[in-house]
Amino acid sequence: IGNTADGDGKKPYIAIISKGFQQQFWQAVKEGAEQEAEKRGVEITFEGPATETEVEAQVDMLRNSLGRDPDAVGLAALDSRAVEPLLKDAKKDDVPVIAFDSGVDSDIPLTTAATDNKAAAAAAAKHMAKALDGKGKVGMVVHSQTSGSGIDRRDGFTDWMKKNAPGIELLPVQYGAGDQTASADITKSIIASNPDINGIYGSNEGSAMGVVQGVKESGKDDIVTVGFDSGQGQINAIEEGRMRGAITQDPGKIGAQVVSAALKAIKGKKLPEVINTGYYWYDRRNINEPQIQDVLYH
Amino acid sequence: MRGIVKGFPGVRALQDMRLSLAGGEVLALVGENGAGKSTLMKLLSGIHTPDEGEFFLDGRRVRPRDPRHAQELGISIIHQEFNLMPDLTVAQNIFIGREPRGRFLLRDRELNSRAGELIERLGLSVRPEQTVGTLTVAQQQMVEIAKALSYDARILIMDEPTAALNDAEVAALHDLIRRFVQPDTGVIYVSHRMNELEAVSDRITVIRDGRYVDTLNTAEATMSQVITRMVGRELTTDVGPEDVREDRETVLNVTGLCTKSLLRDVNLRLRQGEILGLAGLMGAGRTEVARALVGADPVTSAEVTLRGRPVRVSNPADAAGHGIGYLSEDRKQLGLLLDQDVSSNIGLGSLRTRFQSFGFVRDKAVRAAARESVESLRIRTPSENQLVKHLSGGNQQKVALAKWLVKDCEILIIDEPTRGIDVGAKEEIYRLLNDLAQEGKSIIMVSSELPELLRMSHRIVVMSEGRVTGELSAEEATQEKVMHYATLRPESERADAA
Amino acid sequence: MTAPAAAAPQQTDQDGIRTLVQGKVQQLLAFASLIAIVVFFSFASENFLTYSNITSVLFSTVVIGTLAVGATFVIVSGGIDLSVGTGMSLCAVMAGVFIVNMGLPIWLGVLCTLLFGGLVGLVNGLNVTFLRLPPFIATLAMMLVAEGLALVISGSSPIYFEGDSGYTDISTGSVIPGTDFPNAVLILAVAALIAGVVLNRTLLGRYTYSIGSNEDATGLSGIDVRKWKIIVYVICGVFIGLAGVLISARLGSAQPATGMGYELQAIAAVVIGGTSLSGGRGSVLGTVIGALIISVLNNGLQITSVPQEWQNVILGCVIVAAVYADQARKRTS
Amino acid sequence: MTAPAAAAPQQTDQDGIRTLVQGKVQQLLAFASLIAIVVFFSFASENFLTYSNITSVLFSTVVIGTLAVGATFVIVSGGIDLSVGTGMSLCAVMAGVFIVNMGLPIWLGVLCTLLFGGLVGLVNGLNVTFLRLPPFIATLAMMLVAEGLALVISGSSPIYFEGDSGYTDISTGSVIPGTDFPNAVLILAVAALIAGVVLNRTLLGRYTYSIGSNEDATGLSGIDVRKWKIIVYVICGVFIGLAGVLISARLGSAQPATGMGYELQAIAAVVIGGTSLSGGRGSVLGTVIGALIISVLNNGLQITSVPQEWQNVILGCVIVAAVYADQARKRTS
Ligand SMILES: Nc1ncnc2c1ncn2[C@@H]1O[C@H](COP(=O)(O)OP(=O)(O)OP(=O)(O)O)[C@@H](O)[C@H]1O
Ligand SMILES: Nc1ncnc2c1ncn2[C@@H]1O[C@H](COP(=O)(O)OP(=O)(O)OP(=O)(O)O)[C@@H](O)[C@H]1O
Ligand SMILES: [Mg+2]
Ligand SMILES: [Mg+2]
Repeated sequence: IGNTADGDGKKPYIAIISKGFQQQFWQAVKEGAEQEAEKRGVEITFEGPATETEVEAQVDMLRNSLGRDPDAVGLAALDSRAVEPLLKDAKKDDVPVIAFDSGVDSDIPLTTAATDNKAAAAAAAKHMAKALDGKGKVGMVVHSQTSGSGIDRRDGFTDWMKKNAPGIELLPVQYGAGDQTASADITKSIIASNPDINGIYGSNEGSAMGVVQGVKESGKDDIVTVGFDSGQGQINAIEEGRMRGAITQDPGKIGAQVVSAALKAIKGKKLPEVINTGYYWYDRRNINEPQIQDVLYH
Repeated sequence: MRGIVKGFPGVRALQDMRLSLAGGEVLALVGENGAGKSTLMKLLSGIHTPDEGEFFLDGRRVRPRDPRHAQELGISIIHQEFNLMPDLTVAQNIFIGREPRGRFLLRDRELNSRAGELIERLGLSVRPEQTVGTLTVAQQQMVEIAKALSYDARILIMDEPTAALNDAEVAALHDLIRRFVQPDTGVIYVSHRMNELEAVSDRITVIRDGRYVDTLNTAEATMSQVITRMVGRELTTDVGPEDVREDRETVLNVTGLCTKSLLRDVNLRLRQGEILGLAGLMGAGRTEVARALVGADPVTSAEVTLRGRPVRVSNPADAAGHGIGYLSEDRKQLGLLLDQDVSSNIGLGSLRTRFQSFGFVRDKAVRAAARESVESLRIRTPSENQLVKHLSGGNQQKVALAKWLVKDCEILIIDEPTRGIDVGAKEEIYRLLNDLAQEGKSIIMVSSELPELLRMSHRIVVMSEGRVTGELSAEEATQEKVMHYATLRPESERADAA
Repeated sequence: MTAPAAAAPQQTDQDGIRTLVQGKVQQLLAFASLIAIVVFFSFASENFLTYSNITSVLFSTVVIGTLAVGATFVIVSGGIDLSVGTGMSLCAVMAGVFIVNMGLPIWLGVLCTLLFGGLVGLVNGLNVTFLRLPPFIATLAMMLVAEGLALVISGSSPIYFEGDSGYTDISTGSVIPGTDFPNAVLILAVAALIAGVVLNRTLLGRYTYSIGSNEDATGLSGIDVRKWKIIVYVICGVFIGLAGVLISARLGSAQPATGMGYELQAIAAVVIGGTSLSGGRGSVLGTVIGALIISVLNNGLQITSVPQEWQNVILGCVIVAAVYADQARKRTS
Repeated sequence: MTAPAAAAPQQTDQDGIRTLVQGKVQQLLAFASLIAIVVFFSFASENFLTYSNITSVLFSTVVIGTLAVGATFVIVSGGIDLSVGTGMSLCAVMAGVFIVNMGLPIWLGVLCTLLFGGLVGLVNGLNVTFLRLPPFIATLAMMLVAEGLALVISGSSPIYFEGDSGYTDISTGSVIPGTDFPNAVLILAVAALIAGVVLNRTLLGRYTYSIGSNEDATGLSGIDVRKWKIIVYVICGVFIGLAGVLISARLGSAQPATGMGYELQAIAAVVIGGTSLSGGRGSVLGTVIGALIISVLNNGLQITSVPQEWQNVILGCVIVAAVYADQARKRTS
């Protein structure tokens, strides 16, 4: 049944399950996928659970989308083990699976379009260290202590600092669930308990914006902030000098890659094992360069 | 009004009912429990709408749409079941809907002083800023009365206002009623206390099974005529206590019972097969004694022995374990599961002891027992599956009582057991209580109806202000003696009461 | 709120037969909302009424359904339990600790998890009865504590049930030969059946309704309200434990952070199923129907490819319509 | 639950003075839990009792506090409102639509947002009264609908209040010259004061308590219960709108996906503040204290660098202790 793609003139249909839906990042992935789909004449659906802790909800979504007889599936799994049985079902039905955002711990997906979050976080750490001349106190506001992206962006940051910047003291990690208000309040608590703090890192858009907000409200404008992701608020903050810079991935490209890889898979073409979608550091200096403008989303 | 018909699912509450109230008179409305009195009053006050029939006020046809409309028509009602907001104060309750206020804000000082005046005029023993939830049933009843009187109503409907009151308070209420009645106002007065009809009413309308039976002039009628019309047969009122020999075993002995709020050094002794009456005025502490005995309220000190063995009763479950049962005076809040059916209510207390096997409830047995009670107490209900909240007030009381009669208690403490129950059914209940005593069960009976206490008790203990002020045997007890002790002010440290 | 007849237990008897039939009809009518939704989606999408989608829907009901059945006891008794969601994660983590870390045999690990769930319920029950905390506060506190403990115990990362493929069979395996009908659904069915019988036919169930109807009156009838309330919370806790087992077996791992938000869905299922939050009324069957309504709606909206931002809007409206229709029918019948 | 004295409004009168003083002492004692926590953290960390940290605690109370004050009305009237969280996001988005997209002047945009919040409350009120839905269901549905609509209207991306730096001043600016004391805190203080007066001293407040205390009896006293209940939900809605303005002004943007979960925190603040979920009892002052307890705890635990996974565990335990102590004191006094 899996092959409605060719014969009967019906458009191929790709079901994409992401890790989230409401966040800017996932909206940008969705947009990239939709644009690519339009260009290539395929039909897609894009959905994801409300937060990155809702593993079971994602399993249900994957199950339901398999029920719609897709020609291919794009999946950013919250937990590889949890989707394993369903991936087997997909394989049985000859539905190709394209993984994205983070790898799926299984040999069923034909390829993975992802950013190396650890490396990206390390890059953020490098820029932070540079801004502080390799010494000072640095706080971290991370969006999740359990999700893959949260863990990678935390560990990538701390690992790099420990290895390369002995002069920098890392404060205990605080988690703000990616909520901007909560992250702002946490930032202010960190500043209050460490009045001599020099820099704060926010691990996704909500956390980064919260950090910027908290710093602003506490009036300590000399604290260096670096963040993750983009979004109008962050872009503004960088342009206004309230944020040193941030790492952005290229979500639009991820979305597009998922669709084109899926199409190739439907047509039976060979795919590389990993499609690296890259990450970019952007700050006040390079923000207006075309290749950066291309990857910023808002 | 005439031709009134009102039905509920499975029940025809009223059929071709009629009634007339002249200016300046007090019309008593009597009938058995479930006869339809309250339903009729609810129609008048706009809570229910009649299926058929019409009302006339001063010759004009009216139809009360809702309580507010009825108020506008000059109809004020005291419901049989309290309609009070327990979290609000007395003053707030009385003037609900008519709060004195300025442009934006309420004038609570004025509210309280107006309520204070009213309370003083009515001679109530409450303060305007007391929270109603902390009042006793009798006090709540007085608040209801105050609320109804505070409307400048032309027609005042009182549905069993005295069921929870003492003789003294009843007399005071009758006074109020007489003062209320003007040439252009009237009162409809529902009561099961036959002896007060003579004192307060001008005419008596009798209804039976939702139908109009007859109207008599109080001055010309005898009570037995009324009762015969009510129940449709002659009543024999011959039940009285059998003698209990002095040498019977003492089942329950209480010494030095004190509670934080009221009780001081209460001593009681209950013998096997005895009905012990507990008399006193409103707030004397009878209910507190009862609640303290079953552990419903904390006591500060007490020595309780059960058949000579000292026991500690720290909650009603303990009490039940010792075979002590307690019927509360407040059936709605503390006695019944209103949302559940008759049989669930009757079976509740004895599920564990009588109606289970291996943890499973034997529903057939429960229902059989419930049917038996429905029959013996003449509970008026379409079936034992009717929800209790759909029963008439008196029948609800019977259900509450039936729960304890079904449960085989050695000691039964019953607080106002016949509150709102009609004369006929009262006789049945007296008979049942007597039978229990004959079987050797012991009963403590709290009642505000002195005649009832005098008739039923082997011994009467009288309380005043939280102390026992006197004890009378059946032979020596008279209304006067009881009242003497009840009004005795124990040389109390008034200070610590304050 | 105004519907008397979803009331307490139904009886069978000559006299009671009319009431019984009425009761059944009304439950049937509550069921009707569910049927209407199912029929609608069957027309809307050919993929809806297929064997595999039906199993999908049932499977996705399992966790919420289990929690909701447990919460039914508490809610009928007039309480509430906000700790079912994070409590479930904590139990899942404990299952991981028992089976993976301590290496207990699966059956023993599961048993220990259920007992641990009971312990969570016991703490709730003690807080509600002896400390006399409002159930909302007591279980809110437990919700926070369980959320934290799940992270502490698991070290904030999932515990995988790798070697024990037998464990995942608890949810995803199938005892019905020749099918892939998930065991989890059968387990929920059996658990709900037992819960239904307990709530309807036993002393415990009767007291649960009584306490919910009028706690004071029940106490004055000589019933040890505290004891029974504690038992009710413990039962709910055991269901929390069961849900923890079922979800971790389904996912193949104990996810320490996944439970938050389930409590609201579970309570919603209970209330949609006709149980009154003020206690004294409700049924396990209603709860199961309520949970099914939620998961059928979720599934149907996803399968008919309604844009995700509209799904919640529609979900909200349909819930209003379904509950309203259910109540209106009850009022008129 | 058993404490009569958190009861309805207190009066001043010769006779009532004792009651009044008692009442105040008890409110003071509820306050005592808060003080105890503050004192503890002052010793635990020298950075706690600084001007800047105190302002940041107060600032972090604003949103939850505003929602909780609104929810107090609904809860005192015997209802519940689960839609305050996502409703707030929806209102924030609407503020963006009014001010950014439609270019209304700020004051008008804010006014429209408050009215829109009132509209959300109105729908809740109508569902509760005319459709006779249980408040839990009606507002749960609104929670879902608002969550969806916020995404739909905003196109799932934040709306930034770019040019209008005046808008963010609503929250982060300071009208007190020479300080940076945030306006948002003052706005909450004024709103809470007005709410307190309304609940204590006006007809509306009186009827709110009355309905929560005994809805039927209130109706039988000739009061139009439906009308007042609708007004109560509308008031709560206006506070939802205010919270939407305050949060979007603080963040400089309307975040469509941020509100879920706030409802539980708001209700928790109300209940910790001594308002009974069964209605009829409670106070705005209590709610504000409840909200402060939550945010002081959050801040204090963060500032003393308690590992985050333990923070919730401790938070849960402290809530139990605080509410228990509060109740025990009320019982004995
Ligand atoms: N809401 C209702 N639903 C069903 N039946 C009802 C309802 N209200 C009253 N009834 C029935 O109507 C009949 C008349 O009840 P009503 O309360 O008028 O009696 P009553 O004369 O006031 O009795 P009592 O002396 O016990 O107060 C009773 O049989 C009662 O069961
Ligand atoms: N929960 C309570 N809180 C405060 N005071 C109470 C409470 N219950 C009773 N009281 C007070 O205790 C006193 C004794 O009440 P109790 O009910 O024992 O009297 P009683 O003799 O049964 O009188 P009756 O029932 O006729 O009012 C009353 O003055 C009452 O105000
Ligand atoms: Mg009556
Ligand atoms: Mg009494």
